[in-house]
Amino acid sequence: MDSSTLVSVSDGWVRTTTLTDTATLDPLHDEPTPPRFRRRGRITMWVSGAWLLFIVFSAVGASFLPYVNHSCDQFENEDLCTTHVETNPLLAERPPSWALFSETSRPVVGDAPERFGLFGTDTNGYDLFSRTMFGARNSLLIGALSISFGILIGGMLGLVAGYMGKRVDKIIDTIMNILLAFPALLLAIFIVGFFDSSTTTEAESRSIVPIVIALVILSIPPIARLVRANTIVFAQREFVLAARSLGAKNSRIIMREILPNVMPAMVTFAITGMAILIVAEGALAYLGLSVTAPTPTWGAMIFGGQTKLETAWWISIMPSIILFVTVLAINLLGDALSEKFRIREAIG
Amino acid sequence: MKYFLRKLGQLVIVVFAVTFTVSLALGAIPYAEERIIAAKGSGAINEEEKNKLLDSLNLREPTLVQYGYFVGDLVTLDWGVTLNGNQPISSSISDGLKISLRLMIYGQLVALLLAIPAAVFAAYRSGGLFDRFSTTFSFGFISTPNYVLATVLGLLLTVRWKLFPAISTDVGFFEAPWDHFTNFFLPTIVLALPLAGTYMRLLRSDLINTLQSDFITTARAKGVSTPRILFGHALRPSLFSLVTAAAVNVGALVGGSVVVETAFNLNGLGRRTVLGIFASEFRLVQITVVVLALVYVMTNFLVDILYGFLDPRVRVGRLG
Amino acid sequence: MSTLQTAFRRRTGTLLRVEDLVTHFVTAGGVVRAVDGVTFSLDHGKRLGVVGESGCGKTILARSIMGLLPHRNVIRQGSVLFEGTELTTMSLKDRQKIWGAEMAMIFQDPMTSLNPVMKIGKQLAEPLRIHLGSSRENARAIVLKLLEDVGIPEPEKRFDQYAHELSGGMRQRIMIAMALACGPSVLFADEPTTALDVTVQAQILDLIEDQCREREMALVLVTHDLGVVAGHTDQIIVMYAGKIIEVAPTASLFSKMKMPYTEALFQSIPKLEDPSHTRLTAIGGRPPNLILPPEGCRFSPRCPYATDKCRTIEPELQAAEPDHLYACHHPVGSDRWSEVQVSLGRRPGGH
Amino acid sequence: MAGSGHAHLRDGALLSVRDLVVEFPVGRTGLKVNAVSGISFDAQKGETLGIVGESGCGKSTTGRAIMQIPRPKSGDVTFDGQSLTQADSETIRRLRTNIQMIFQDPISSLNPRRSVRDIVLEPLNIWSVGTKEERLARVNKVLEDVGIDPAVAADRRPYQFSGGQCQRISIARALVLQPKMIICDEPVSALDVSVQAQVLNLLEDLKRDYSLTLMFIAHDLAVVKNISDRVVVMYLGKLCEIAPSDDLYRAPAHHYTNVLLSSIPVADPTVTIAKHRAQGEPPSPVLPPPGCRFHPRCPAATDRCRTEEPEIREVAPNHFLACHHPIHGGEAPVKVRNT
Repeated sequence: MDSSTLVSVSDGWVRTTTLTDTATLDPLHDEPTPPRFRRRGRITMWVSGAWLLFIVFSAVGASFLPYVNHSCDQFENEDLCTTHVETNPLLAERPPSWALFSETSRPVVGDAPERFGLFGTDTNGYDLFSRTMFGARNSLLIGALSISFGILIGGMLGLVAGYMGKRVDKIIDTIMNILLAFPALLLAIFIVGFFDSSTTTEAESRSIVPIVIALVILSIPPIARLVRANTIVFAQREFVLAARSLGAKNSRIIMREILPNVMPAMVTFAITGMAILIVAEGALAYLGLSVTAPTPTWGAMIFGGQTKLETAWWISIMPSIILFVTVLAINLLGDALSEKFRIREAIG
Repeated sequence: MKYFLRKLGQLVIVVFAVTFTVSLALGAIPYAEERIIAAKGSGAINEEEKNKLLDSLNLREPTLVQYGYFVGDLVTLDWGVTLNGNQPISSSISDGLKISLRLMIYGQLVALLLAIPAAVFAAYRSGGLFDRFSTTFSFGFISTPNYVLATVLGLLLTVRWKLFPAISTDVGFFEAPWDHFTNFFLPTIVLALPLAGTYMRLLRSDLINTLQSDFITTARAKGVSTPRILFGHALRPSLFSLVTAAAVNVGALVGGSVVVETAFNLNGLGRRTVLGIFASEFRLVQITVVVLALVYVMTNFLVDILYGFLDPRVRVGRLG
Repeated sequence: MSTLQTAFRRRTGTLLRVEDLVTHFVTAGGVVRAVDGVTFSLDHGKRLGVVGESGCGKTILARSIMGLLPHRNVIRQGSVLFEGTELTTMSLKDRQKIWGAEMAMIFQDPMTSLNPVMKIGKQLAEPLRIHLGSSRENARAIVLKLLEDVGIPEPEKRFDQYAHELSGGMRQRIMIAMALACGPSVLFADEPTTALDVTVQAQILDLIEDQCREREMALVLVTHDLGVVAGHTDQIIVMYAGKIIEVAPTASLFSKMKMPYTEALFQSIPKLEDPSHTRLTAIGGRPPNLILPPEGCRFSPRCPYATDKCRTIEPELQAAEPDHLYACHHPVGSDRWSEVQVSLGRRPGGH
Repeated sequence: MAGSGHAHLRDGALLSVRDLVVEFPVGRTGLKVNAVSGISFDAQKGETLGIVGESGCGKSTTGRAIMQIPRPKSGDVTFDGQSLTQADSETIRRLRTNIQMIFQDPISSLNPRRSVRDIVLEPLNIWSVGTKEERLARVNKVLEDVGIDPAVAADRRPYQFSGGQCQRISIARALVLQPKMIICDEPVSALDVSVQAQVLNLLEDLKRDYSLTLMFIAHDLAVVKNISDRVVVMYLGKLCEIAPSDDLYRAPAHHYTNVLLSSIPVADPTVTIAKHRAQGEPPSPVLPPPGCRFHPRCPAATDRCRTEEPEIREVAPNHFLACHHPIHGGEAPVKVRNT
């Protein structure tokens, strides 16, 4: 065959660039994205990634990382040593050491410092920084577990509904509609309350299981819908038809032809979904319905400090900031990834 | 018309499924009877009263009969009274709904008023200074959980600067406009900002797509001015996702403003339900959930009709 | 330039003069040289065809002349004189006064070129209301007349319909009516029939031709189809990789084509006169990347007659006849051309 | 013209389609698209059968219905002596490998997330053909045959190729199971003319080398004529005319064929074609006209055409037609050289 076709494959073809006449045109503004914008996107991506790495690392290693689990060397008085487990009434409600504008609301006793640590201390004298990192453990774990199961179940439902269509699609869609009709947070509250084995109000140590189940159920309908919509788009592409004419079975087509194409949307959604679920867990905790002692989650910490806003603002505000920054980082990362996939899609 | 009937059919199925699940949920709750009796004040009532109470809940009937009674009570508005305090459940729900609806409407309005102009301008100059500025802010808003926002605003505006009352009370607009404003301002903002962020991003990306379509080039080639292209030609076909999101949020807001209601001590429907769950007021919770589901389903039904107005193609069922 | 005045103006002489027009796009992959120095002129009432394969810059040329390009990441140089007025430096506000009134454009896909959520009548009336300040009733009357002119049955009924309720041909007729509304002096038709069926294509081309004649309107017909330009233009521009490589009156282009590319394009089309299974003469390779166009003649990598000279020195446009220009070192009929023809076993001369 | 009847069917054909009917529901409106309404045709071994018609005439649907994607509403498809319409789904899965398809959109035909090698290897993996080495060797051979250098291209993804090259890769995928027949559904209409010629030439070469039978579906009459031995003209789900391609173009007997031929713009300004224009546009296949489906647009329609559906009959040797009032002594649309 003509060799020039092959030559042009190998020599310097920057991506596709069979510039169709209309491809580069778009009337009121410009796309493809200008280089400057994309570089900026990459920086946010790295910064967000680094922050998340730091949080995950601290959360996982909270019990032995020196900067989380303070060694007691810095204090002459052993009593002043605070870790996540020990209460220290001497250190109760101390503002962060940098907060020189904020006065301590409790009298200073003995050689206890007036201000303490990066984040200050809470009512029990726990170091808030340590608490926040221990809290990250539960918050992140709940978020990650819930979104994983959500993606697994919702993704499967969406793939099947989108590919099979017709009656299967109708049934799944109706179930999702019914799930959506229940007010989300109330549904979660109900489920958590339902699994609460204690008969009345005494909240004993509640495990993360009911919370994860509630959040999974919340996350299924949107994931299923997203995956379904994407599946329909790809199921109509001719390579699926080609696969069928080659004798591929439905399961093979779903797994090999459609799933890899739906994956980017799923990954992006999983990331932003995790942010939403971490926030939702916080809301549950805020209402007193999440994991209880010994280690709290971010939501519980924020709620716990609520009554102290006037005297010790940091108890609520410091974990709020960490939660905000983490959620922001997750969202930015998700957006950067979807942008990346979108560009690749446009090329493909 | 067919489209209308089909949507109506879906509505009926969903309402049936919701009421059915809700009516049965009571039977599935562990120790439901004990909890109810405890809530009523266990020691204070005798066996006879207990039995009467439990009989009135139809817990011992077969499933379908239970459902029948439940629907019957729902339809005849025979909702009973709360276990604690003997307030009629209907008045408790309508009081709560009044507050929640107010919050929802204010929140949605503020969110849309912020989001639409910002999205249009950002899409028009996408990649420009305003776009980047507003995108950054919308990400900030989206990433702020409402309990965090409530805490921070509460600290600054009510605790530090005392601009607003720390605890909101439900004051009617016509009774005391200024108090009404100060009481609802913070809760509205806390609800609206994260919504506005979401709406802005949705509308912006849809608008960017619309602005790339051929019919916009056609409009330009006709000599249509830029504002007219943006608002006259591009906005309406770009509203789909926004309308969908707003509809989903109606449901989420009426019941899901629990957090905001808790933070500002507003006795809305969401807060009443949460307190109801804690207090084992199962009847109240059941009926509230049905009412909320109805609100959600109805708004979605209306939005489906609105789609037909937004895009005439939906009416023939090409997109629906 | 009031449109009413133009309606009575004598339409002769040069309407449009494009000089050394350059349109580049700055993309993430590099600068795309979509239009790279194009010069031509168009007289009042004449019909010009612009032909080339996809990606040759023909659509962008048309939009660049009108000024209908994105305002960022575009490099546009050169000059476009329309009735003696420079368009490239004109403000957006002033251009909007010309768009639709003096220059109109129709597009390839009538399915997507009409606003899906706006009634046909309103879309058609828009240019009248903007440019002529017509009242609602007045505009409606003109629109109904226009719909009749472009051969749409039951105009009253169409007025309140939406685009999706009409067939493809009907929509393209609507687009044409919309373009004609204010009586422009030039119509840019960008692949107006590519998305249509062949029987409908014939109807639409007839319609465009009739309307141009009736309204003494100039036409720029952009297409990839040599057949379409052959029957419907006075003059043809052949574009390749952002450049004009041949310009000639329609008749002489087909009878005396000079460019090997034009020749190859012509020969690669299957023809109805030829018996079944006639071997087609394909052009090897594919159109060049406009970010890194080949050195010398841009067609040289695919040209059977190319020599080292072609690969290094870019040929200038030269005149075969006063109105027939081409840009080639070894045009059809040259010694090199005959030599290669013989070696390929074809009979030199004629097609 | 709504051509019914079997006068044109031949014995011993490789593919035989009888009374094929395909219908789709229109959304949930209860209406249906009469995409294909009882057509019959056949293809002999080694033949190239062209199917031509405007959009919505059911030509692509016919191709897919032969593959049983989706299964037709009624009618018989027999391939190589075996009925596809009566086979169970597992048998169809196996039989499908004898007939392969290539599609219009070269980009959409290839999974963007797989490499070229993977794409062409997939059919062999599905059917576990040979050892891994044998499969790879076969993939390389087929890629070479369609003009793609496996060493350079096999690890790349579809977006790195132009439309013409993607179409070659699609052809390679269709060929790798060594089918007896390939259904080409508008394989060149998305390509530029220069590339279109390359692909048409390639198909001719491969047909010879792989002893294939081709079914070539397209809307471009000149392209169909160039590649086909026998051409079927379809209109609104029915057959109009079937004839050897040179005969059909020399002497069209059906008014629709005549209109089609005279509508093609000819790349020669000195030629004027007598303007046989159809009135209006093809009606919707949801509510096809009664009688001959072309009658509302036909210049020669009579009352008979409005009520009675014409049967397929032979008007000249091997030239079949469904029309009450054929063009007598059929002539090609008059082309006049001006000078």
